[in-house]
Amino acid sequence: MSYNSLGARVRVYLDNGTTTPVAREVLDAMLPYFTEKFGHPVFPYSLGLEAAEAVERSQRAVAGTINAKPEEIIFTSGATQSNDMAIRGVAYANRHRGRHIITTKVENPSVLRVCERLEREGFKVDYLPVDSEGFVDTAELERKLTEETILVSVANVNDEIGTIEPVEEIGEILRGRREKIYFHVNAAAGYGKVRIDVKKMGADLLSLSAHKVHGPKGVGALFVAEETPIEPVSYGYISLFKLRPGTENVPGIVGFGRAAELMAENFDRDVSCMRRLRDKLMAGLEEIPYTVINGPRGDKRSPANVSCSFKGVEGESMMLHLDLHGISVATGSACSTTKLEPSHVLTAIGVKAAVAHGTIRFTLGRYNTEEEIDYTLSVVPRVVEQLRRISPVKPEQL
Amino acid sequence: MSYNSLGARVRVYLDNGTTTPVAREVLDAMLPYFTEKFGHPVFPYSLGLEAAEAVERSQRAVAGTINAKPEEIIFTSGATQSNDMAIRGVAYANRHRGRHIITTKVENPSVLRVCERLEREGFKVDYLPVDSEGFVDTAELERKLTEETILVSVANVNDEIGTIEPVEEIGEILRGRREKIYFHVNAAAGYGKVRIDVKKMGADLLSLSAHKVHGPKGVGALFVAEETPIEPVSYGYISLFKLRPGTENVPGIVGFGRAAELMAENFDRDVSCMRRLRDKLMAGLEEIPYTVINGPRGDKRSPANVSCSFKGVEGESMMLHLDLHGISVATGSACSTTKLEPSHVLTAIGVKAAVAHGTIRFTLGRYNTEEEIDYTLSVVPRVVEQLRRISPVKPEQL
Amino acid sequence: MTVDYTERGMLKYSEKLLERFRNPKNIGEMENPTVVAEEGDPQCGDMFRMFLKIENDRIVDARFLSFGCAANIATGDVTVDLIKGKTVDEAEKLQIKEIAEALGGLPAIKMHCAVLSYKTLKKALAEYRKTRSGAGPQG
Amino acid sequence: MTVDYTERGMLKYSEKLLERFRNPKNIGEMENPTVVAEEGDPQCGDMFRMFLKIENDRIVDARFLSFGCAANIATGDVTVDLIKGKTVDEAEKLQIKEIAEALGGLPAIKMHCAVLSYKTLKKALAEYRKTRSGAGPQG
Ligand SMILES: Cc1ncc(COP(=O)(O)O)c(C=O)c1O
Ligand SMILES: Cc1ncc(COP(=O)(O)O)c(C=O)c1O
Repeated sequence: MSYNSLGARVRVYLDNGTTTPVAREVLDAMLPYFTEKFGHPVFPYSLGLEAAEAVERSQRAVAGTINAKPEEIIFTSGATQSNDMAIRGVAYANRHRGRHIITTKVENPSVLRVCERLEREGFKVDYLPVDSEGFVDTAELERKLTEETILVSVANVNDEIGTIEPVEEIGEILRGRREKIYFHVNAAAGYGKVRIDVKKMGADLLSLSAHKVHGPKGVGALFVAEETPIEPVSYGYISLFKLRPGTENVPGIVGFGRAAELMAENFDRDVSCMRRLRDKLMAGLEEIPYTVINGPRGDKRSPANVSCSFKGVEGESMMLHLDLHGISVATGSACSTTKLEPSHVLTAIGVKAAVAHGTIRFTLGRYNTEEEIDYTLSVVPRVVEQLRRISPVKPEQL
Repeated sequence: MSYNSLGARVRVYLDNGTTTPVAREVLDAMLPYFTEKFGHPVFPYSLGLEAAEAVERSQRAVAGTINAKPEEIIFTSGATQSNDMAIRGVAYANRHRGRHIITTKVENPSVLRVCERLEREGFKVDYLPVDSEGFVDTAELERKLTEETILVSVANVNDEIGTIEPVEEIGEILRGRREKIYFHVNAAAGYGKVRIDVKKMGADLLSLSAHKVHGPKGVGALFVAEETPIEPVSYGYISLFKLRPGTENVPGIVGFGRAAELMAENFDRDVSCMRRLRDKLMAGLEEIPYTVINGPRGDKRSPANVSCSFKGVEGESMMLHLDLHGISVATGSACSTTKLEPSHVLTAIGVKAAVAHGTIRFTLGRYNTEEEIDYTLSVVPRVVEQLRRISPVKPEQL
Repeated sequence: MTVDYTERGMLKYSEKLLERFRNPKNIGEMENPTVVAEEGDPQCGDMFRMFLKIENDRIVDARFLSFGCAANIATGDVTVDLIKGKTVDEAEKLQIKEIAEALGGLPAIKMHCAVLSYKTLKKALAEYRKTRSGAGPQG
Repeated sequence: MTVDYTERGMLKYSEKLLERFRNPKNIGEMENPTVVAEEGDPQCGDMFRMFLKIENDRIVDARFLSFGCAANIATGDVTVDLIKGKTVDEAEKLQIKEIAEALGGLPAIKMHCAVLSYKTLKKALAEYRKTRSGAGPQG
């Protein structure tokens, strides 16, 4: 709870897709590992073994939430590092078989930037189109597959517009091929929102991030199925599984483990609660004139995501005005980027640039309440109206 | 405090060179950033700005301890990542000018493994020899410099035997060259033990790790002097200074900042206290027959390091026996490695393999006390005697 | 959202700018302006409309509408403040950096907002000159 | 210290092994052993000396000395236990994996310790056979 700039003691955090507050239970689990159980997990004396056991407990906890084996979990500094390790690691290890990679136009920049890097290194990358709700075109995927294809990377949930992608179907398609094609799923936005089963998905690699599920920042995980050929992309001291060198962030990993357990324990309740709040928020926002919901509805949409374009309003101004009312949200406005281009995801689903600039993303977490949604719905229409009043752009013209 | 396996309530932690307990003040500084000030530092709403300001405060704090500018500090996941980013980053960015790198035989594996990687990629790396106390041969450095040399990497303090290397002299030599040769200093073991001034050293890059100075694990820093050409070695979302992508570990960074401040505030007291304990410990250990101190003495040795070889005794057994008495130390015994080779540092200073296997490293931190040293000195001789009694190897024969 | 912020702190606004954003003084339509000018494009995410009331070659009132970010609103507001009460000749001398300075500086990636409000002003003043010259000397 | 541990947990010993390490039962010199054998090399960081007292082809007592890690001490101790009271023929049948199993398993990188204690035993038994055959049948 903090005071907002209007002096009101309100804080409605609706940007859980960007990062989340650490759960009290998670912090409590972490605390001893800073000051008492502070050993280095590679050392076989008691303090070190205690730390190693804690890390292994977290491996088991995280593995349990995605139907993997504990040894298949490598802890990283976040999903960004997981994605880089997965995509470049598999690309390098399999380049002798082929240099073709397939991903989509709506991936997170942490995937796209790595793919662009690989293009500069001589790989060929195809970026699959999506439909107007953000669903990946699986028929196009089948057409693009060649003998040279070594890797497909798709997020199970789109972080901007909440589309739940047909990853199981994609896994099925890939399994049907004669040559092994590795399948990487970036599940940073989907973790805790949809059930994840690496076996059902046919995923060989899967990226997770703790700070999206009420765990700490600076910790992520990469699932690498046994026998997956993968090269390290960084080098140094102590290489765990020879892939991710450096002293492990033990308290962070313990926090991730606890966050994973809590996520699993509360999954059904959290998801149904988020879905209820999502639908309420979405319905309320749609009553504002000239407002468009981006992405699909119902079961095919992340229970945590509401993406909304308010025509005639600019997103950054909107975000900052909502902040003045104590409400934290994200914007897809280009005004916040160096490139000054609208979000690549909104562009991919066909939202016109002028509309995309007025996009706000509301994302829910475990701790949001109905009152917060009520409050938000009391504020947003006023802010939209206020900004439209000062705007030279008429919503009806967009 | 915990119970050791003998049931005694004693815990003497003398492995601060491996990792340290987080200082109470550091943990207190971090706590709000988990649950209240949990914003993402790239977002310009109040929660995000608050996080960004905290990160910048840490940048200033860390910069202040090494005479750098705040903008020259990049936070990483640890010194391992800092070393990889620095060495490969500068190597790749300057490969058009030359492909020759110089380092030493006694660097940390986090430097050596990166250099070996670069050798596989076509770079030529020279590993400078050291004398019997571990001092780098600067005359040999001068002889090895060529027109092709682009980078020199030397640790300011050796992490195994505590040798304080002549980095300022090396910086001076490099400054005297016509062509710019970049100078990287791995200061992970030297931070908080010797004064660091990147200007005086002539360092273009310098690596630090929080968990060696009572900060949290999973956070480090890389100093990169302005104008240093450097390429990223990892890719993804949100690239800070375009070098280190991924969500920043805000609480960890806050902790590092506070640890840096505490380190600076307590520097004189800590160093003189560690030096006193070091000398007391060293003197006491030397009274044990057939015991050799590795590395130099006095001002040229890290105040925190005592490296000792007990002839006729094997290090891992020694380490585990001391652990039973509640004393945590590290060993250079090969028995703890996959390679089954003695420490490369001990080999480089000419310690015979049979003696190297009996090496124990005691490393001090801010929180060690005189009583702990007294206790240690009451235990070690007994354990050495006990192990010598069961050993077929006679110390006098080594 | 997953826009590529290149650097943390890239969007750190000055207190002055935020104050202008929160409480712009000169925003809104104007009845019977002497000239109206528009610059920018909603496609690009920012647009200004500026209204000037000019009497005897002096800007007696000015207002603006903005579709844009916080920096956009604040630069528009301060630009209008800087020229109100000035003669057209004086207003023409306004420089982009004066706009940024009056806001206590602008983040590098937001300089284009100052440029846009400057261009809108220039367009309005040019428009005024054109109508004046068409109507012959006045006042 | 900066040895290259390849993996966390690589040195996790079983409770059985640690108990043997902490309280080995069979360690120490032996007065008047029938045979003594040595294997290993302090250069390589591990070495055994094994003493056997053999009466009527039966190992009535056995002890050992160890320069080595915890696994080394524990494998020596358990090897000696496994053959004590056995005949020489029975002792010869001992297998490396029995040693590891008796300790509740060994970390992969420590299997060489079981091999070393096995080799020391083999050497001692061979030595015994040699002296016996030299001295002619006895008992
Ligand atoms: C879909 C997706 N992938 C990757 C990331 C990056 O994760 P991290 O912040 O752990 O590096 C995010 C978070 O922004 C995300 O939403
Ligand atoms: C000299 C030296 N360099 C690098 C490292 C690695 O640092 P980190 O654990 O932060 O990756 C260490 C720590 O073991 C060290 O002592």
